[in-house]
Amino acid sequence: MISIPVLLLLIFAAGLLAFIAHHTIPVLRDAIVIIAITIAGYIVWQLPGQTSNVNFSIGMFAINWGVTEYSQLFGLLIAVLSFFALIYSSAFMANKERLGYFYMNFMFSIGAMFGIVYSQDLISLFFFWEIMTWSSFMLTIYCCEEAQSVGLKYFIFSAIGAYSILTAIVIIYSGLGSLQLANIFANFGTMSIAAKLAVVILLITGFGVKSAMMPLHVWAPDAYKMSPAPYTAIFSGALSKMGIFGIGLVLFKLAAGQGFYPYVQEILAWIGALTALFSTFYAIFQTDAKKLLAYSSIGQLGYIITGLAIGTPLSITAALFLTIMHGIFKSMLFLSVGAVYYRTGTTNMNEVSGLIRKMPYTFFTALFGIITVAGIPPLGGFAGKWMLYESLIQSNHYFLVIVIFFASTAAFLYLYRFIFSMFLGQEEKETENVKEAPLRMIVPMLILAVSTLVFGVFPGLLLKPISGAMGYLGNFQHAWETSVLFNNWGSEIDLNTIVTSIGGVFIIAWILITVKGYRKNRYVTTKDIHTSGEVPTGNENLTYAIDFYKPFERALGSVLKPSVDKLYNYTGKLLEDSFEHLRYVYTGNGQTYAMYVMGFLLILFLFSELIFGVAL
Amino acid sequence: MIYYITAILLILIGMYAVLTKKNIIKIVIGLSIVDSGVNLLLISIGYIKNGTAPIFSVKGLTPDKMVDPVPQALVLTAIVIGLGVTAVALSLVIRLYDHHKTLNIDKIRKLKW
Amino acid sequence: MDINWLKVLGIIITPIIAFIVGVAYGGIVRNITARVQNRFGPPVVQNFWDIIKLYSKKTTVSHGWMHHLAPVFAITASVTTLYFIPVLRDSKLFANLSFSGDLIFLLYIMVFGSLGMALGVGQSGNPNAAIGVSRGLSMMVGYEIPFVLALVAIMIQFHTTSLNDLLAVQDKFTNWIIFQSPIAFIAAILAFLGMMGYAPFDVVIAPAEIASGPPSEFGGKYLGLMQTSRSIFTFAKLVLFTDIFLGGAGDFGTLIVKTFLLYMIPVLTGIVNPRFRTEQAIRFFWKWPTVFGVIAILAVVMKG
Amino acid sequence: MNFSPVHFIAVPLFAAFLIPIVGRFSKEAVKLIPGLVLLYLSYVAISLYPIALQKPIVEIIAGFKPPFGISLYFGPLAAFLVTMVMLIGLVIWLYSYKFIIREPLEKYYMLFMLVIAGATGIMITGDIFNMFVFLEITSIAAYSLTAFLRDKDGAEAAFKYLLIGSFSSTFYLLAVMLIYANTGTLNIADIAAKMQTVPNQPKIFIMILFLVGFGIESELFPLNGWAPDAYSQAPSPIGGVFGGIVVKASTYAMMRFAFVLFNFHSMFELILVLGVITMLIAEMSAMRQQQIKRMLAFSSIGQMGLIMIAFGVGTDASVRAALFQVFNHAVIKTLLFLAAGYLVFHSGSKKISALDGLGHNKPITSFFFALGALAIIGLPPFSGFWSKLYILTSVAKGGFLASVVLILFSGIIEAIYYLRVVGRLYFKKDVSQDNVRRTPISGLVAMGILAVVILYVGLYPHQIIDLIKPAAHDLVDKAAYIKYGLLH
Repeated sequence: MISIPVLLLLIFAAGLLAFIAHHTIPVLRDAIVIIAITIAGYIVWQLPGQTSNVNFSIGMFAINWGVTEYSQLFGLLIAVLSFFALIYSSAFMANKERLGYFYMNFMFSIGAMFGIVYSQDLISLFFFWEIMTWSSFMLTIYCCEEAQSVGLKYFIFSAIGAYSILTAIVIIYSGLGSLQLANIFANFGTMSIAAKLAVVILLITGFGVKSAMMPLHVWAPDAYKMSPAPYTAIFSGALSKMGIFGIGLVLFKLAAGQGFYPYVQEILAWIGALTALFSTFYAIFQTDAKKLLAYSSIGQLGYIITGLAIGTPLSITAALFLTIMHGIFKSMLFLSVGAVYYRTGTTNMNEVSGLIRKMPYTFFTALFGIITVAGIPPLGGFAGKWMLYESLIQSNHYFLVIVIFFASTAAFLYLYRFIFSMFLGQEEKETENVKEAPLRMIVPMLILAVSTLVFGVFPGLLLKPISGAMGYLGNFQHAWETSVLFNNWGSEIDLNTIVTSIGGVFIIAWILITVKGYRKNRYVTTKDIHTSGEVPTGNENLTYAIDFYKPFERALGSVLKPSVDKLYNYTGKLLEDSFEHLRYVYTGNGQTYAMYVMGFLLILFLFSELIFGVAL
Repeated sequence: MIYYITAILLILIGMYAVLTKKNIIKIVIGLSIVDSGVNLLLISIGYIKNGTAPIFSVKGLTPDKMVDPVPQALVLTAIVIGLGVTAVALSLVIRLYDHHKTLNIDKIRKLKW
Repeated sequence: MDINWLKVLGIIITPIIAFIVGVAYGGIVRNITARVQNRFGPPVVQNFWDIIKLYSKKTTVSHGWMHHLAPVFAITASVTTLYFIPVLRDSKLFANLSFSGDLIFLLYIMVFGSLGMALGVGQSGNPNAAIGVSRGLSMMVGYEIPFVLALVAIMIQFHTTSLNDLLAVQDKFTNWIIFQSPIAFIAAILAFLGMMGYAPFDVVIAPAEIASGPPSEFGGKYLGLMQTSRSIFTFAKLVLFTDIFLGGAGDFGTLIVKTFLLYMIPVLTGIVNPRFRTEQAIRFFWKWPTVFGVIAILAVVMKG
Repeated sequence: MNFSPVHFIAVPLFAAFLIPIVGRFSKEAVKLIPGLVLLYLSYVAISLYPIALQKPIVEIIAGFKPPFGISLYFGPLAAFLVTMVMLIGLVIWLYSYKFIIREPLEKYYMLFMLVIAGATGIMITGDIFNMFVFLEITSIAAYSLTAFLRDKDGAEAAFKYLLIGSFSSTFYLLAVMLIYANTGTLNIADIAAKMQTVPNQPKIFIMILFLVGFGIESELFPLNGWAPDAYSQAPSPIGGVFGGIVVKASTYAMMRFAFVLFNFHSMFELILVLGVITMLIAEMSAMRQQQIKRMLAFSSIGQMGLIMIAFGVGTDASVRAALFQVFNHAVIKTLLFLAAGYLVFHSGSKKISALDGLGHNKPITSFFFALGALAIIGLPPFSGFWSKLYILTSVAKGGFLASVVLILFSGIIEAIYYLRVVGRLYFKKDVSQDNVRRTPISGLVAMGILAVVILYVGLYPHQIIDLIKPAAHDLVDKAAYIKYGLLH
């Protein structure tokens, strides 16, 4: 019973069943999806050893599903994140309306993602790609009326992406006559150089849309903001990785070895780096926590793209490691924002503050999240960042590493703002009665949080499957040990030592400071503070959250002024207006139409030599 | 030859009416004229000067003296159809006049773009 | 499990030495500042008494557990940073853990403390503290750029990311990196000014303006621990720069001389300068220091 | 039982005669007769299908063997299209059962029957003049149906349709005449056999006349001025009839002639270019339409452009793709028109802006509309995806990459305007006051059938492709057509 069709069937059937159950026996709804995803997780885990490829054909297309080490890496990520997100959503979404719709689309997009990673031919890949697109679209517009225009933007960009992919598929098909990945990878070199370049560019564009690569990212912040938190976790954590999945395949299975490969690498690496830099800048000035995280997501994906594009074993390891880590920490962060939203009803960072004492576990998750994002040891983000920098420096991308480092440092700004505005700062009256989120939300968050520590200390746990995936991608090898990382110049970092020393000092200092003069300390409220001699009254709002980084904004000057979003809107409007003029050919006058007909006939007669090669 | 020229002239006259006259009744008339022209053209194909009906039992009638009967059959059908179309057209004209109180085709263009 | 007792010893005494030297430097700096401003400063040991006094004070209020942990984060960062820097060259005792990490790790662990502190002061709810953090983080983005540019220039020049390897390169006076790549040094030292937080880059704490900013809600043992951490951290940074640019030091005498001279750069700059606004500071770092950094890298690349 | 393709023409024609008479006695019978006829014909079509697959059925009328008498050619292609027409017809009848409440009912159903008879006649006749007759039957019935609602706009649309339609029939008749003058026969297969001997000049002349004549009916730009008006003003189910039956019949005729009679390379290229232009202009025009049915009309034209592109490529694979799209478009566009019919009915206005929030009030109808929209955009797992994919691959294989890009570009436009409507249905505040009237069961069942077909074909596309393969072969293989058509 362990095979890919069973897996897909299970997920899609669970989606449908959940939809039906919602309208008949609502109790079963959550149980169905959670049981399904659990079984699916087991199946995914067992897949590599169990199955040979599944072959059948639809029409004239041969369909082939199979497991590779590369797809397994993503498959596991999807399964794990979905599992946690679904458990979380069983509490988060409780009592919301249209849950049948929600769970159905949720499951469909999970199933579609499995389909994408296990597809061994382009037709089924595209098929699932589209299902993923529309199911995620459905969830983007799920929440409210305002989400509609957001959804439309998402859909337009997805359509552009999907059609780029489709065009590439079609070019490949017309060139090679086969859409089996194995055949394509083997024979790609035989196509003409223009076709190859077109395919690579189109595919990267297509996959780039989903991974929010600039300048194709404009849909992401709003779409992430509008989708319900458990789904946002998947959206950013797993779904965006499908773009990475595709870009990886394109780069190493198609582009590698072609004459233009170095240029593609260089350009893509810079796109990734600039994506990281600018999205970080944008993230700094957001007021909505989810939008902030969305921009952060875009930035992190930028690192990953850069890592893939560099194409050295170490950089690919870094990229794939960051892929997994990003999946984990971004889900954590979105889930914790979701928990705040669940209790306070807002994700606006200017509206809530001082939640740390009300929601300590959520804070803890967010804290681990931001430390991981920042790449500060000892949590998991560090290993990825370290490998990325080392690989960039050692492959002579000096300025790239500066840009990346710049982005990464600037990331501290928004990360601090994120956690400060929501959890720290003044406790306010409005949030007085806020309680910690329910257990079913806390537990998934905490498990993910702890996992970042585990992967921070033992990155080898992840590097094992990653090196398998790299083997599939092109025989890339990079030495690693369970908790020791090496760079190409012979340096190494021993994460065990690092973590032991950090942990040791931390714990000793903690004990010292706690034991010293220990007694029952009186907790003072956040109003009871040193304010240069003035005693604040209870009504004064002392929160410093609005325009938190005004000085930084001033320092950046007009860098952020030009907006791609506006450009797109403008272009869109311009196009639509021109369409508007075009349709005036339909004047409404029957006689005019008749003249068109006669005119057309005359043209055909008069220019028949030109058109048909025969003069009349 | 004269038949061909006449027929083509009829078609052109009809087209001219359809394309330039603003009154929809005139347009319908134009359509009828085109129809007639086409029918005339059609029947001219089978026509043979001094020919007669292709009745094989008539003695001494050679095929080169026979008028091709097929175009005639076709024309009969075409005339009937043309009549039908004209009838529908005229009923529509009545309807249009009822609603718009005008027969000027330039004024009857509520549906556009 | 066999324990490397030498390492244990190093781990224990290094922070202590760093603490003593750091605090002493602090006292000396206060004196020098006073002299420049034409007054007598406090005794050199005053800082020790201050810290001891702070430790002995009772703390009865709590601002919450993140606030409680802030100094812990700070001290963890400074001590760990110290552990991963070879204090003396070719010394088994003071190499500590420097073989387990490299420059990039150091760059990151140095942030650890700031982040922890920022979180702690955030919980206190003091707006001045938050303003200070906002300024501090913004400025960090400013000075990290030239600093990293300089480091990258050096890393690619010597094909290593390891401090020990850099030390090994600077085996004699003429091989000091300050002479081998002076432009990188200029970029780094300008960034260093920002890192140390003396004027004109002291907008973060700006005592008269935002009541010392981030530390304003700390007192007693917390402030004591913070001061300790600050002293250790100052020393760690000085040693780091010495190791990178000035060939490290074979013995404590040399180390003291080199670090002290290095320390005087920001101190003396600070005494004679007014304060930059945050955006001015950031702009400053993104102007000349960054240009120097880029030139440094280009120089290395050109050289091949 | 021994069926004959003649039934497809004779039975609905007879029913059309019968209906006004029966109407004097019973309105219910008027409603039932078309359904019975269509059910019967569906049965006939399905039972004839396997026979036609083995060898085309050539039915001789009145005992004259081809090429002399009129013969019917019921090959795999005709079987495929006729079955499709019967399916669409049946669904539209089911829908009309409760939807058409305006008198005169018997006229509506009579005209409906005439359209069915005419369209199937076009598809199965083997005689070029006979085709003219069926073309005219279809057209006249279609003009009248356009004006069926007796309103101001209906008459206007019908008149435009008639005006342009007359051009179509005139050109067609002229072409028939020229063919007869040049080959002396009216049997298509016979003409095809003799066409090689005809010199190029008259051949091109004839071809241009055919192209323009059928181009008008197949909504090619710039010949399609009538289409948006007619679609939008006819009763909603008739929109489905136009999109699914009438237009498809003339497209069939155009393609049959293109492949069998001419086979000029440049003609296919011209069709391809016209297809691209048609598609682009139509989709762009649809973008900012105010009325939902007018938007659907432009979308229909755009889809026809797409079909023409695929035909224009002219390879076996592309013809398959085109036929697949013909089928899908017929099904999906009918569903859209049917759903739009009730949406307009419930909102009380033809405007798109009046549809706000209907998704909450009329969930099932709105769902069908949304499903149709997603399907026509070409999203998997709906049927539209596969045909679009086939078209794209075959067009690319033909070497027309620019067309691929343009198809996808217009696909994006299409997605935008459809989603705008769907968005309005679901994500605006409910403004309609219509809480009393429900969509009748028959309408829902009709739409449900189409929805099921869309999903089924989307999930099991190979089933329909198995039917399309012989159909496409039937269209492309000129020699076989001549051979069977002349009973050799």
